[in-house]
Amino acid sequence: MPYLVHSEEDRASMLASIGVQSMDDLLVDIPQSLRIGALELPDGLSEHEMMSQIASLAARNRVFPDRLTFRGGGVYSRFIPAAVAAVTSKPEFYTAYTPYQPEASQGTLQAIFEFQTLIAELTALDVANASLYDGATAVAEAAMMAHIHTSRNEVVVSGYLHPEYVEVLRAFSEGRGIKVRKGTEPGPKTAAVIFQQPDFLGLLVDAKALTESAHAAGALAIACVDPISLAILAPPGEYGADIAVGEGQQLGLSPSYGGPHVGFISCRRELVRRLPGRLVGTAHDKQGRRGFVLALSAREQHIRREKATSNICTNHSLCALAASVYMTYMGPKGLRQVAEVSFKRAHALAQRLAALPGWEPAFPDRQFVNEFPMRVPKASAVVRKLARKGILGPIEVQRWFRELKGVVTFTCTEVNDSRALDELLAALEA
Amino acid sequence: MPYLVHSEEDRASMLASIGVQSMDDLLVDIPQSLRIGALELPDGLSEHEMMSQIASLAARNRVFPDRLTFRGGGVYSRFIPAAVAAVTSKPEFYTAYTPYQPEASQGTLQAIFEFQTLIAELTALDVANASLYDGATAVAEAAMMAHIHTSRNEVVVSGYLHPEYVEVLRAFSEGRGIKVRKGTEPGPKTAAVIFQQPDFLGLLVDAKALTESAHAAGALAIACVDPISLAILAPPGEYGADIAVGEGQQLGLSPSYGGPHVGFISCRRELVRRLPGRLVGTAHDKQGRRGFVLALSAREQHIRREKATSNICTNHSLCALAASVYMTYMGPKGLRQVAEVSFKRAHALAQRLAALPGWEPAFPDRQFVNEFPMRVPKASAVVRKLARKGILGPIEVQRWFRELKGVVTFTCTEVNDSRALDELLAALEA
Amino acid sequence: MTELLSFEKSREAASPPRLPEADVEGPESSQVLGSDLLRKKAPGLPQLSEPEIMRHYSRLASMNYSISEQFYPLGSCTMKYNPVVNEVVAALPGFAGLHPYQDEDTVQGALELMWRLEQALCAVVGVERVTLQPAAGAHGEWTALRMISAYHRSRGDTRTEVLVPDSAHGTNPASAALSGFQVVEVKSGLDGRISLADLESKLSPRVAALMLTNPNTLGLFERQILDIAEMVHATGAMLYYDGANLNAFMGICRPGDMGFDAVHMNLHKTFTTPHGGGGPGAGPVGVKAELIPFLPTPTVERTNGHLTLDFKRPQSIGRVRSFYGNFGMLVRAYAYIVAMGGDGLTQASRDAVLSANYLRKQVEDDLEMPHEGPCMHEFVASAQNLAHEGVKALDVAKALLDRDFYAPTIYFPLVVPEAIMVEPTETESKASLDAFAAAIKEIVAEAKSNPQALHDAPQNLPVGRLDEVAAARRINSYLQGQSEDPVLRWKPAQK
Amino acid sequence: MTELLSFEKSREAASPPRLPEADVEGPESSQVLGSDLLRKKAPGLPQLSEPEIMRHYSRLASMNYSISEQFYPLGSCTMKYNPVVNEVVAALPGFAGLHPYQDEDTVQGALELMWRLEQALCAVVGVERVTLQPAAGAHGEWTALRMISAYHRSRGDTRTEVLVPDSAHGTNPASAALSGFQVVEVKSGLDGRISLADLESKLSPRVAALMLTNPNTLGLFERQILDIAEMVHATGAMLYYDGANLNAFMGICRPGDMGFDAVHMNLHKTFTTPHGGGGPGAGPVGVKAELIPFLPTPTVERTNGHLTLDFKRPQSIGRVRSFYGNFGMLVRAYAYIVAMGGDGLTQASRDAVLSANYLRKQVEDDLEMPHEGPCMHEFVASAQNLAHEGVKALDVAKALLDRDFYAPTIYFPLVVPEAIMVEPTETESKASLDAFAAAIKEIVAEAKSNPQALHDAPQNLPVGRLDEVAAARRINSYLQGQSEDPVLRWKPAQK
Ligand SMILES: Cc1ncc(COP(=O)(O)O)c(C=O)c1O
Ligand SMILES: Cc1ncc(COP(=O)(O)O)c(C=O)c1O
Repeated sequence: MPYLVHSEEDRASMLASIGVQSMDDLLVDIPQSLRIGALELPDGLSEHEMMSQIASLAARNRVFPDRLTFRGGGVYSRFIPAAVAAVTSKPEFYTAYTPYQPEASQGTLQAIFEFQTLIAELTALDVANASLYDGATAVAEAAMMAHIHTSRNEVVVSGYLHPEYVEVLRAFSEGRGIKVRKGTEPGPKTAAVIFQQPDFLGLLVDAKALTESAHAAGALAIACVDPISLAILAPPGEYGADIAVGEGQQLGLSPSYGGPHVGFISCRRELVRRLPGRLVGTAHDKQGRRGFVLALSAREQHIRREKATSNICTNHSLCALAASVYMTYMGPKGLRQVAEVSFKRAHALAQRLAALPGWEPAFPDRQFVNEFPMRVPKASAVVRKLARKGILGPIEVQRWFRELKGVVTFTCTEVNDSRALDELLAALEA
Repeated sequence: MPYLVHSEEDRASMLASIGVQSMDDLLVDIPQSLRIGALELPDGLSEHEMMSQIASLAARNRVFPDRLTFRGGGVYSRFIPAAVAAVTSKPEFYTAYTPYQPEASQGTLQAIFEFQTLIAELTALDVANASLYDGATAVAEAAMMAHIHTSRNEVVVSGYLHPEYVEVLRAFSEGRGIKVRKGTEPGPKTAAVIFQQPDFLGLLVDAKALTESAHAAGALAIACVDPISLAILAPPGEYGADIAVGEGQQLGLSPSYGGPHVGFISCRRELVRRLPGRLVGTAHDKQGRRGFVLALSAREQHIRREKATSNICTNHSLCALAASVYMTYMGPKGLRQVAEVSFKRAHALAQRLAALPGWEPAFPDRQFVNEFPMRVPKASAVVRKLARKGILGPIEVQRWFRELKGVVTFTCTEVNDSRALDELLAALEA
Repeated sequence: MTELLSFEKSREAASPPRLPEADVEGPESSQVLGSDLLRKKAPGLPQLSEPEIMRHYSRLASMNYSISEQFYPLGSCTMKYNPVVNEVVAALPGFAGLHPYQDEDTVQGALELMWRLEQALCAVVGVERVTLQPAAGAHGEWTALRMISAYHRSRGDTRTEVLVPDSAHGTNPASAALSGFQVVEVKSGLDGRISLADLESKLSPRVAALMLTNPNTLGLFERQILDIAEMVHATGAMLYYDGANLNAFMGICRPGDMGFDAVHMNLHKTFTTPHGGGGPGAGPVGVKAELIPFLPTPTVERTNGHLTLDFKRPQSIGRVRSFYGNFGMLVRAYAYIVAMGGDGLTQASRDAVLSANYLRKQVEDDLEMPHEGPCMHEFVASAQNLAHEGVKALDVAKALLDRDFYAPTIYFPLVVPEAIMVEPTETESKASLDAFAAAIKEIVAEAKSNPQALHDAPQNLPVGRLDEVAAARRINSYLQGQSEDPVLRWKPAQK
Repeated sequence: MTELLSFEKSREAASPPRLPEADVEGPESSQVLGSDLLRKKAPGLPQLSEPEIMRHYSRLASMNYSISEQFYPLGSCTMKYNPVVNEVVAALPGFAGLHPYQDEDTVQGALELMWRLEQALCAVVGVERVTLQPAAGAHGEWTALRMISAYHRSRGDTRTEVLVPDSAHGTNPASAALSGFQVVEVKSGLDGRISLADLESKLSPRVAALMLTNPNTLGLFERQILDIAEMVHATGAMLYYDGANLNAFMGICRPGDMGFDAVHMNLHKTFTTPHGGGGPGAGPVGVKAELIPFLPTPTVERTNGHLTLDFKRPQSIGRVRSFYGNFGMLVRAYAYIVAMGGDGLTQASRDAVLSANYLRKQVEDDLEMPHEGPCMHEFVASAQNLAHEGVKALDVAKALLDRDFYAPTIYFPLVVPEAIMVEPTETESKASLDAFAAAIKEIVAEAKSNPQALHDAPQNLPVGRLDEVAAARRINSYLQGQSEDPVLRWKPAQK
């Protein structure tokens, strides 16, 4: 059978050296009443047949070409250098476990240490952790940090934070008995003000003002950021936010129907002890050689148990590795070019769309980077029409925000070349 | 620029430490009259743009699904275990050079040693080499071996040897002044009788008789074999052939429009010194540890120069590695099953095709394994019709053999499932 | 061999990668955005060329031990062979290229796969529905506890405690705490099983659930699981199954039949999705009927062949992450299940148990075996017999690294002093188990003959034993503002 | 760490892989074929499970040095970075899935790529047509010589000799001999260039061609190449260019302009297709007008956008291999050229020359430099200065291996005693060149202080220096029937 190693001979000789007659002698502790005859599953298949069966499922999905994908909402089509998969497909990385034995895991540990540094640099904060599951849980974990740090029981969500992030935040908060309030005005009970920059609609918020009002109320400011936009936009550290979180999918990860992606979190020095999850730091051996180890584990579940800062154990290391390769490939200049190209194309597109009869910017006086909301006639019809033309059109945000009837958000990145924009316009005008 | 490492700063400092002003000082030996302004090539592209440009070329090719590919003629669609690419895509294998430094190349050397053993076992001969370019050049190299060994100047090609192999054999032979004669009767000048089992049409020849007649004439017998058929068919060693050669594409290599594939060659002990190309053998270090080294290099061009057994230097190691993984994955039982399934399906198909009006076996009294010739009405029309239905139909062999007007060869392997056979028949009956 | 940090190799003047130009008329960000919106100081990402980057990561990779090259008997982690074909399957454009907000009609294949995977997992653990949303085991534990508390609340029954055995994994109490429960510890008896007497004494109407893994973290099957279930249910509490040890009995018995009401599974353990040096994994949660209303949204529903995502679930605990789970990992796990089939999964568990008992037998004279066998898929030994030579479990672990084996889990479970927790899995050959046993014998012999050699291990790795205490001290002085070296990140010297 | 052979791990009883069943009515081979057609004894392939196989090859891989992890300054081999994206491009189903006998209309993209690659190579080396058929450099050499001899024959001119410099690579004389020519050696002068006097003396109406590489294998540009060309052409002979050293001057000058009539290129050197531990490569041959009629069949032709394969070439030398060349490697090389562009290729050669001269400078006080610089893309040093310590080039090479560098080419070219031939290529950073230079200094110092240490190198690799002489002796006794151990393959002990 596939992936099994023992031959019947091996099994017999192993039973013999254990000194038992049969497998049943090894399963004696399992009450007979619990034994099942067999699993209600079909027998296994050859690799060839398995592949064709699953490939036929893949074939039942419709894949829109990157260049004709104008849909974002938290997951974006971007150019991914081949270097990323070339690294993450190395079995030495992807078939290792969490690096419990540092001397035999220096590759993983150093890679994580570099990821922590990259995120800290990108967000301009002091320390980042080894990764979290995704952007949504990162927001929730940040809220937990604020709750513990301030011992206050409310978090204020300002503006259009990704609706799914809000849902996850609520689920986490309920457990800890934290109140999630939408609004802008923090009060004396407020542990943190949480905002997204740019927000779910692509709009830029006044991060500085929000941060100051949070601080004025003795609350922390938690900024949920788009990592690529940070090549252009002021990073949380520059406007004084205490914690930065975000979704790292754009840093070299494929959409993959929503996962696995990677959440990141970084914070000011004062909050480091509250960070959830793994942290890697430098250490030295007897000969003074530098190496890397899991650090500050006293925060974590395997030591602290119910008093841990979080329950997270397995995180998203390999996705963080992908993000590290991506950021290292781009460097500051490359990342900036990716951001600027996306910015320029999105603004060009916005202008051309606004010229369509009946189309208008949904928030004319608000700025954006490369995702933006338009108010359009017959939104659903527009999206369906584009799909027929092989274009993955904008998102109808009314699904989440009743007040935004007829509003759709378009996204543009470096993969939507100018011909792709023309095709989109042609399809809309047709 | 992509793949370049030096920054302008690096370049300046390197020039400085060399002690020259500019690059031109390093190019002084090149006559000015030879200098060109620039290459007549477009400037480079980003990886993203390069990929889309080349992907659009790939998109201009039509790929027929494996299961609907019934075309063979030397290149076959077979199930390739994922293990093959997982091994050959390891940079430690694919970015190494020919293992000139054995201590730092044990991975490549042991893999080749295993390949040599696998081929020797498969062909039931004493020793195999590290690989050759392809089946065609393998036939030619074998002929050169026979020529040198017997100091005779003629080779006899019996039956339907792959026409392209014959062409290559002629090109090689011309250089050495060897006569290539088609026929079955070796004479006193004959260095070797060369036959293919099964032959280009898929037909089985009487390898034993051909071998004996060759030996009777003091010539060598060279068998060109299909490696997978050897799970069923008597191997060259069993019927006394002196040299076995063949094309290894079926052992885990994709069709890839004809290459790279891999040629193999094995021979009896007496001929080992005549073998072309690399040979790997065992050796030991001071501590008595076993290792692997390039052996018998005294035969080769880098030592023997014009007296070498061949001019081959770079061979097809990585393809040989793929073949080794494939054969090791299959093992004797797996290889046999692949061969038997192909045999059974091909015979089932032959029977069903023979039932079509006007269709008949081209050689009713000849046996085959999984490729077979049919005589059909309007051959070209049949092939075109199948193509319209998305099926890659048989080969019209008339292209090479005028006498075989209306004859086409079908191939069946483990990837042509029974539904695929039904689809083929349906398309033909339609 | 060690490797500089990418940051240490970076050169200001290095040219950036070639990237597409905008090739449209449009403004620069600086022309549109106000200065307080704009970044002042560019992020200090490294500046390297592609060849340097690939060399860098290739060298880092070579500094790792991994299942691909080493026996990796890390107890409780089920480090079994990761089928290479699953990587190919997950990378199919038909899966990897899907946007999570595509319309349902364009992702029927993906939804069908999720639905089939749910069915298969139901069959393996004996539950009625499974949510594929949780990203890992701990996430699944917490998700299940959220459902359990919602269930109790829905019945106007407020329960504040969760029982956790002393042998439980740290994520259990942490997950319980994170969902607002007080954690009450239940003791293990001398036979390594949970003490029914102690359980009895801790059970009360305040108890929402008992979290249990079976076989427990000592690798021992909880013989009295049916009695335990009865006791727990009798008080109106629920029984939660930590699926980390599911590899012990697929096709032999099922948590659902044992009385567990909620079950998490680690697809990155039992179902071979690669662990990636610390994730991503996937921690689906299966539930019995009473808990179905509380499943996270959306669920995947199938009505005569057509698949939909059901968001309208009034009693749902809501979302536990964005989108639908770690889809790429779900694809791999499903591919594994299809290839193995019911017959293969059953044989896998039988072989896992066989290998563990075989290896246990090989080393039982060399290390202490605190509990009687047979074990299930793993066993916990103790290095206490080496105490008077001053040799600890840690020394044994490092000595194993020097012999080209990864180390077992050590110092867990906490109930066994100097614990060495060994899980061979079904995908290690007898030859490799024998080699490991031989290494243990050699090390135990060395403990007697030359203990210092063990304290000095490892010698054959890029670095020797690293001083974590000194590291912690340096971190503290940074956190207390006494030093500017964060230790947890690189900083340019000049800074 | 060493690794057993797959054959040594094999177990008779191991179960074979799951494979498709025939699922059709049909006969077994044994029911149809006569017994003398059937195999009697099954081939002795190893019997292992997939996890064992993957472990096996993963461990073998880790025993290799490769460009991906080590500086690989193997002179004459141009071991530059192999772009990872090229592996992706070559694996596109639209290329990898093509059958060579598909009708031309269904492979227009493939033919277009071959045509564009031909155009690009023509532009780089300055010729009129290129055949992409040859599988490697030596194959290309031989193909070119076949064309040259056909050319002479077509003019009723039978020429029997080919001139080859004493510094030439072994494949040059071998290829000449294989195409039926007598090889006449031309001496190099003291300046490392070909001696015009000696060339003069060897030229005659019998000479069909002079084979030359430029820069020559000493890394020196043949300053008098134009005079050489004139001399050669004056006698009616042709000038052949061995393109192994093309990396020295792309975009700077062109062999065609130097007077070469035929040019082979190693795509696995200059154009970054990976060398695969010994191939596959690709050795296209470019020719001037006079040789076009003799190109191998088929050629790729393009008439207003439509591409065809031209098989009707009456004067062609025929086929040199099956199908159309190592297509997969052609795709990679084309991807490299498109990404680099004319500007990139030019800078690549300039950097290659810069790096060679820089590294030469760093080690010129440590090793002997038999010839004056500047060099082009590589340089040849000599270890003769270490002779009186009894240290040879081989010792230096092995000592480099211990320091995590692959070794330069040694003992080639033959004209330099104790030759150490170093080709850094443009894709190694200054830091890595400096590290290599430091290692050389350290080794040279050790040669003086402790030569034995160098004789004992390597120490840090899976095996120490292997005794090739003893191996050769064992092979001989096998070939002479005095032993049954073939040495060149594994055989079961019992046999
Ligand atoms: C017994 C047990 N429970 C829970 C977990 C947590 O699973 P994860 O790491 O996937 O969050 C683990 C993982 O090590 C475990 O061994
Ligand atoms: C100078 C020179 N010529 C010819 C060759 C032969 O090329 P190939 O190995 O591709 O046959 C080489 C390869 O090492 C070489 O260095």
